[in-house]
Amino acid sequence: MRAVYFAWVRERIGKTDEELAPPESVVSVADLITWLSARDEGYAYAFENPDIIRTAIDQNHVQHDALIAGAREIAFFPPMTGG
Amino acid sequence: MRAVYFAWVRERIGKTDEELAPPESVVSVADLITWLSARDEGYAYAFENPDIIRTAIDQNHVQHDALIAGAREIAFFPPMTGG
Amino acid sequence: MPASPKIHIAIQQEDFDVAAQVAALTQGRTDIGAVVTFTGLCRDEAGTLSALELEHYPGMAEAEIARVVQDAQTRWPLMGVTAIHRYGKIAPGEQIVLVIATSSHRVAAFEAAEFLMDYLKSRAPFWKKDHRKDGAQGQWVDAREEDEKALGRWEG
Amino acid sequence: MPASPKIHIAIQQEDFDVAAQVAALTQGRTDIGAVVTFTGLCRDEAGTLSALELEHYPGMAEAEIARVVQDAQTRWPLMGVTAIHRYGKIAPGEQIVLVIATSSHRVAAFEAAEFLMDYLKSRAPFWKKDHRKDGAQGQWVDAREEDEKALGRWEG
Repeated sequence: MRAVYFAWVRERIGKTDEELAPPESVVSVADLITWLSARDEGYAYAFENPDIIRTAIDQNHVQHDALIAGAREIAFFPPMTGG
Repeated sequence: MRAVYFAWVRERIGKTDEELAPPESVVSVADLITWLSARDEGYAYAFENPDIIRTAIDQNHVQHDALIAGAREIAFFPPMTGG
Repeated sequence: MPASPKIHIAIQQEDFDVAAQVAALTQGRTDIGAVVTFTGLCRDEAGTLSALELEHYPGMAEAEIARVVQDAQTRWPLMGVTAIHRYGKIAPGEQIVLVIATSSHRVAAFEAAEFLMDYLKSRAPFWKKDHRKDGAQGQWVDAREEDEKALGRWEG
Repeated sequence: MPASPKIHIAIQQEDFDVAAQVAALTQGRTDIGAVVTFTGLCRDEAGTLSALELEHYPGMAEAEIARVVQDAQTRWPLMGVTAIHRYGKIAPGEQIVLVIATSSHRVAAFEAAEFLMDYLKSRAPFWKKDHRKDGAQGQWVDAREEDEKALGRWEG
């Protein structure tokens, strides 16, 4: 599964994207955030306030309780500020 | 006092404007409409449904109970259809 | 202190250039965040209309639009307002009316433009007559009840 | 039967020409009564901002805007919709975003344009970073609670 990061999530993690291979116990977006947060300080900082992190699976907005099974691309980003 | 007419009010009366010298008993816009309606068939037709006639005194919208004393220009027209 | 808003009001027979009017409000400025334009066009009513004829009350039309623009300025923080209304004969596809509102934020610009259009429709002294392709006598367009109702949202 | 609406969606680095975009929707047609445009410009924040930097999620940005445009078409009888959003570095006074909605009547065109802008603000994957004239590090713009609330009027 490919993870992509945008805006300050990208800056805090220090990369634009990466391949992820989470263990089977990671089933939801929320699980994935918890799992990533434990990796290092950058991830922990990016996800320090998980409630405000927005996520998309295969370019569709999803909530944190969405299941990640079958996802090809999962995106993490701050609240959008377009327009 | 100058009277000016627009749209189908103008067409029914058959003129764009005229000088009016109503008697002293004509004090309000409503009185003026009643007085004009008695003039001939064209006026009667123009004012047959007085409720829908809009009026302006010196280029400000007024209601039919407005007093005409001091008016230099009084306008009669149908509901507006601008824009 | 904010500069006073740039206001342009015109009642004219000739066509107008929307882009030039927008540029007149925005050029050389870096404080505007939102530009809303409304352009009203002459519809051919499924091919039945040959032209619209717009009559107006000279003097009062300008004065009434100026009053409504003034009112809009007290309701929203506007940086500029343009209101142009044509009169005379207008063919299908041609432009009839233009309203532009500029502000720092989008809600003010949108609401002011809608407010101005609602008032232009029902309070500015203009009257439309339909000319039909079948040659029948021109008909004065009836005022639409929805247009009168639309004013309700800005009152009270 | 009405022709299907003309839709143009673009995510691009280069500037856009509002007049050309309006012409693309209206030229040669005589059934459009109302054209509403919204143009979002880069403000200099009282002279403190040197540029905005706009990051986006390629692919999803286009897809998300297409979904919102589709939704607008089911809500209002639209004849055309244009939505253009720029990315990259944008200087004060420059254009950022354009929405155009055309319809036979003004209410549909106004509401659709507002709806599209409300969704672009809070649902399209774009992020703004301020670059300051004083050389301080760029700051990501915080989402405004009003923008999130603005969506409420279109729901339920």
